[in-house]
Amino acid sequence: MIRVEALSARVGTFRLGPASLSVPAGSSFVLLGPTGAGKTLFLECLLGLHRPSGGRIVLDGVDVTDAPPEGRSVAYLPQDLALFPHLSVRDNILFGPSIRRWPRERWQGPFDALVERLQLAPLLARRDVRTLSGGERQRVALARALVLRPKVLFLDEPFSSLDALARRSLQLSILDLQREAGLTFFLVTHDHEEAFIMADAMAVMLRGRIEQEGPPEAFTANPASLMVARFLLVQNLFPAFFVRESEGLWFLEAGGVVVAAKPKPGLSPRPSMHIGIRPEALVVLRRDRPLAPWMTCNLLEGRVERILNLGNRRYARVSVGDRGSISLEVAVTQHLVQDLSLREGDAITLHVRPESVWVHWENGDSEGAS
Amino acid sequence: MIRVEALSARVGTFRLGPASLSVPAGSSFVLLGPTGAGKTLFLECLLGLHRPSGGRIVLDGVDVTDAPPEGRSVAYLPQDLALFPHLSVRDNILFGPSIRRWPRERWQGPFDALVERLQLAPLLARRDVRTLSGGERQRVALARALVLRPKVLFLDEPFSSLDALARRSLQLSILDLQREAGLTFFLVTHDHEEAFIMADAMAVMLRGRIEQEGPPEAFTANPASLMVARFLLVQNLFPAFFVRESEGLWFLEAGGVVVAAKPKPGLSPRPSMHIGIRPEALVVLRRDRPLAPWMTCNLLEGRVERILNLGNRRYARVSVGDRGSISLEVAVTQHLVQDLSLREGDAITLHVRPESVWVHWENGDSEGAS
Amino acid sequence: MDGGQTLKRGLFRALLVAATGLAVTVMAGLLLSQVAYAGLEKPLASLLRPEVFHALFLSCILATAAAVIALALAIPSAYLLARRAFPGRILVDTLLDLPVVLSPLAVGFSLLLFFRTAPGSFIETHLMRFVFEPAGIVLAQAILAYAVAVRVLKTAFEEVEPRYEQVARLMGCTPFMAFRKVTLPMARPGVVAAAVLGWGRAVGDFGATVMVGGAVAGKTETVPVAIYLRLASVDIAQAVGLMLVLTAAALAVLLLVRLTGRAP
Amino acid sequence: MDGGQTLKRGLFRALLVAATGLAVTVMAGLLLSQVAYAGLEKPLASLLRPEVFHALFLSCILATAAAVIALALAIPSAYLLARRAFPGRILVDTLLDLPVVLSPLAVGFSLLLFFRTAPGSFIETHLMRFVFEPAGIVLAQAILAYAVAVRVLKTAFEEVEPRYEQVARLMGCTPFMAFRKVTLPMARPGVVAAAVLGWGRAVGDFGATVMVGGAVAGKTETVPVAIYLRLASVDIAQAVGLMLVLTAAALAVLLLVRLTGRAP
Repeated sequence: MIRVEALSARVGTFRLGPASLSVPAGSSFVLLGPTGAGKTLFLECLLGLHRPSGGRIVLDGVDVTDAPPEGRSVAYLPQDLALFPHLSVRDNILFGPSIRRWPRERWQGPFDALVERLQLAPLLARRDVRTLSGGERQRVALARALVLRPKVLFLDEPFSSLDALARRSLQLSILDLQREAGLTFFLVTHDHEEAFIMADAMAVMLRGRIEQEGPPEAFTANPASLMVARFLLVQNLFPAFFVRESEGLWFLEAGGVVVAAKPKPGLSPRPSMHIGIRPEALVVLRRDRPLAPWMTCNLLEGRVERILNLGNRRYARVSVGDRGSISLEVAVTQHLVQDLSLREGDAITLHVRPESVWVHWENGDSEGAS
Repeated sequence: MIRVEALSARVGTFRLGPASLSVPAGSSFVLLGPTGAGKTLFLECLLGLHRPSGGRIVLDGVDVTDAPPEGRSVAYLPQDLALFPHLSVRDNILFGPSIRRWPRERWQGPFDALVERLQLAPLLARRDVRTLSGGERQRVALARALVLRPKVLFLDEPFSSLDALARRSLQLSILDLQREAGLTFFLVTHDHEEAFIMADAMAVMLRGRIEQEGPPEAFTANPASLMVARFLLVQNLFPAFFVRESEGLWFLEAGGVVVAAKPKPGLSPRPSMHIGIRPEALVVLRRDRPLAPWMTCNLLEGRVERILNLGNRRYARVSVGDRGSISLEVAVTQHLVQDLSLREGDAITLHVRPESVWVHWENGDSEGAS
Repeated sequence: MDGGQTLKRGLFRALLVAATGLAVTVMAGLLLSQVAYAGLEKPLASLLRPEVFHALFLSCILATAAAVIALALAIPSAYLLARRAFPGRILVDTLLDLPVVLSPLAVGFSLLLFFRTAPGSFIETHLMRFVFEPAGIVLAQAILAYAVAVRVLKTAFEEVEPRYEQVARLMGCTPFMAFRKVTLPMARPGVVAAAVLGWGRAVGDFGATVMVGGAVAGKTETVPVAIYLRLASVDIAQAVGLMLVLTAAALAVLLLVRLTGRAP
Repeated sequence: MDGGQTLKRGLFRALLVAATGLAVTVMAGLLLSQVAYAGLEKPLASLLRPEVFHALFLSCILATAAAVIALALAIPSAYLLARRAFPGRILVDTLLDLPVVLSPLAVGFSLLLFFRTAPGSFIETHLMRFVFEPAGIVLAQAILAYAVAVRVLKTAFEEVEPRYEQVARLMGCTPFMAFRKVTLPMARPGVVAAAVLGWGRAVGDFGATVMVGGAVAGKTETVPVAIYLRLASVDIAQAVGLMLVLTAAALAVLLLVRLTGRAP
């Protein structure tokens, strides 16, 4: 549906690409990256708002690399929504059909369906779109984009102005709409959670390059490089030394702690590497229950430094290794904290499966501390 | 340290208060509320930037209600930081001492300590503060505020421009600094997680009024009103009917499901109420393990509708009750999903402790759907 | 906080208020002086005389023509400057601003000189006469009005986020349609302000008008020129009457611009 | 996309470029005409004559004095308008903008009338003479410069977020110190622009100057007045020489304003 081949562009001294990716029809694709990674520039190339310096863009089988924006038949939901302030809600939604001089019978069907689906009936008569609430504006902008029945919808951080709770419910209802209508989504965001919620497949862009592309699970299981790992995780990443290999496992030492890891196929050991463990991958063992049969290694003795309550979840910061040389962040549940009466200072045992330990070389290029 | 008595103010048609609260010296206090609740106006009254229409403000034992900002001896870290663009990094930090004509021996000590503590040495010579990165700017603004050795620091959403990962580490290191220096923090935010991380005590402000004040745990255990509950939680809040009371528990029915709850003392049952359950308070029972002795009620049979992967945590949406009339969001761990091979469509049993079920009257005033 | 600080704070506020009060007094004094010297009755009565009426009529016609021409050129060039990057844009921008800071007298004199050069006198003799003609006044005033209009319009177009046009393009608009259906209506207060301020600049001009048009009674005698001529012939009541009209026009311009929501 | 659309897109761009090109040609034509008619040599040589030099000197002195007075009043009143809410602010704001849209001729004439009223003639006879004196020209030009300066300064002060002053106050500044240490330095490009544009407005003025100062050779003969007088005596080379000076001043003003980062 969307195929990008070796696309490159530049603005000032910033260079984008060459970047390639492909998005199948009817799926939801997320481009994730930090501010300044070039995501919006990439999107503007796809939309025809910026002229790429090289490469090809194919939409729905048609090469549109040099087509103007109005020749691409795609819809676009920008971050600021850009509802036209001089038009009423109804005229905003019908802007596309009126520009294209569509007869009423052509737009009435999709219009009525969207009004019902997005509960827009009470808003239609509003003269000034600036009086709408944040969520209402989102729905009007969505209807305006979808009334032309596009095959692809490009979204540029469309939820970032909403607060956390409203954002979640809109994300889910838009995803339902996408699945019902068989739309192709291309969403750009810097928000990790949003990426994981919305993506059938995703790509991480760092410094103008696509560093990894695949299903969301691949990113938690196995970041493609240390750079991607650092972008996904600030805690629990440590330099480590290779110790030995046995039974398909590598044993690495970090701060006096030896951790077993199952390396990705094709990676060969080097003396100096990095390991990473997601807070979610660490389990606190309960002394009242027997060890599960697979827990033959990676039993880490530690001490609780601090318990962080984030309201909807908790983290324990646990120091392990010689003189607590390594500080691990561990996701814990309210029940666990209650049942074990976990407090700061308690001694606990952690476990992590070898296949959940990331192993990376230090990249060749000079990376900052993320 | 900070005592506010029946403070009221207005801007246009918006009315703030009367609001009272008190913050002990050396603690970290968070004022949490949605955009437009009046948090910033409240802060501006405390700082002397807005004249209150009534009430008293006492800082460190002195009534400062009518004092100008420069007569309050407090420090302020605004959302946009407001570093002076016409001054170098060093001159920004030393702005306060130079205005007050402090002799060098008075500021040199705190200055050197802050430069070391906040790792500012490499930045001091920078001429243009606009070339600093987001995190660097935060540190410079913090040093500028603290070099005057204030007793109280007011922070207005100071981390909202940082991305999620950088924000967390700055939050924790600022909290360390606060504890070391024995500073009093007064932080205003709309971010739930930030509030829970930073607060020794917090207050929730809605529509210009302080609706609840207390330690963070009190907010997860027991929101003071349905309005606060709706602000803290959009999912898992349902209208319910009172059925009966027995052994100190109330039994309430929502969508065909009967749930036992331990009501707050002093609340008397009404026919029409609301119940709320935090996603974190729901446990998925493992069929391979015996029921814990306390699990005598609130065993809810349901079916998994969807599993949401947010990257660093997961939620299951589970429908329970007659024909799945109620949809509950449940926090699940990666391990649970793996161990039970949980999939969409699976039948599962949930449990929630009666003391973790919130019970509220419908408030007297006409609330919107939050 | 000690008493010295309170005093200083009071002094600062007093200074601000005093400076503003003095300026307001001067401006209000200007307005009142117009009435104080000759009263209202005689000056207003003088406006009914046919030669005065002719000056008013001529001023209106010429200024309106100048404003229309200025706007027709200023809209496209302001849009080009606001939206498109091209080599030499800063040079063009500076050149178009020139008449704002150039003395109107110098603008008029330059035009006069132009019509004495070879291409200028070709136009004069074969196409259309400008020197000492109403057409010349329109040209001079259009240049002054254009410079004002292009500045206001450029700001107005820049204030419309390009995002709106981009969204319109993705819904099927050509660049021209996106301009006509989105940017132009969104910048409407700016367009009105540009027209009104340009007209005001044209109608009040004396320097450029008197240079190009001369002071030919009944032919190139706009209101400012008429004031000058009446004053030279010591007909103060008529001069005051005409000035009241100019002042009323200026106040109307200010009012219109403020009503359309864009301070000049 | 069909060929018709491509054609339309081309036409739109052509229209934009054509309008801008025409405007640029006219402005450039104005500049070139100044040299084309009389060449450069004679006009520049004429600048060395003592009476011309005197006009230049007088213009500089008077415009500089006017700009200084205007700025001294405009800074406090612009700050007051930008920062403080007070009843009648819109009225004051409108009144202070009046000289921008009012014809300079009307400004000068109003001043003339003021000095014929009772308080005006008291000032004239007992304090200081203004009519047909350099002091009157300074007053008239200061009013014109003030109106330009107050607009530019108000925008400049408004662009400095009040947050900066608030932070400064919380670090111990009184309102005046916060203004002097934070707002004024941050608005410096605006202050420079206001000074330069005000000076430009004063130095190029003809209408107000000739009204209040008359055209007394050697006494109230500023450069624009001198151009007018030379032209009346058909000394075109000298008039062109003086106009070149005015044009150079205008270009310098544009350049200075752009260098300080604030388009006029």
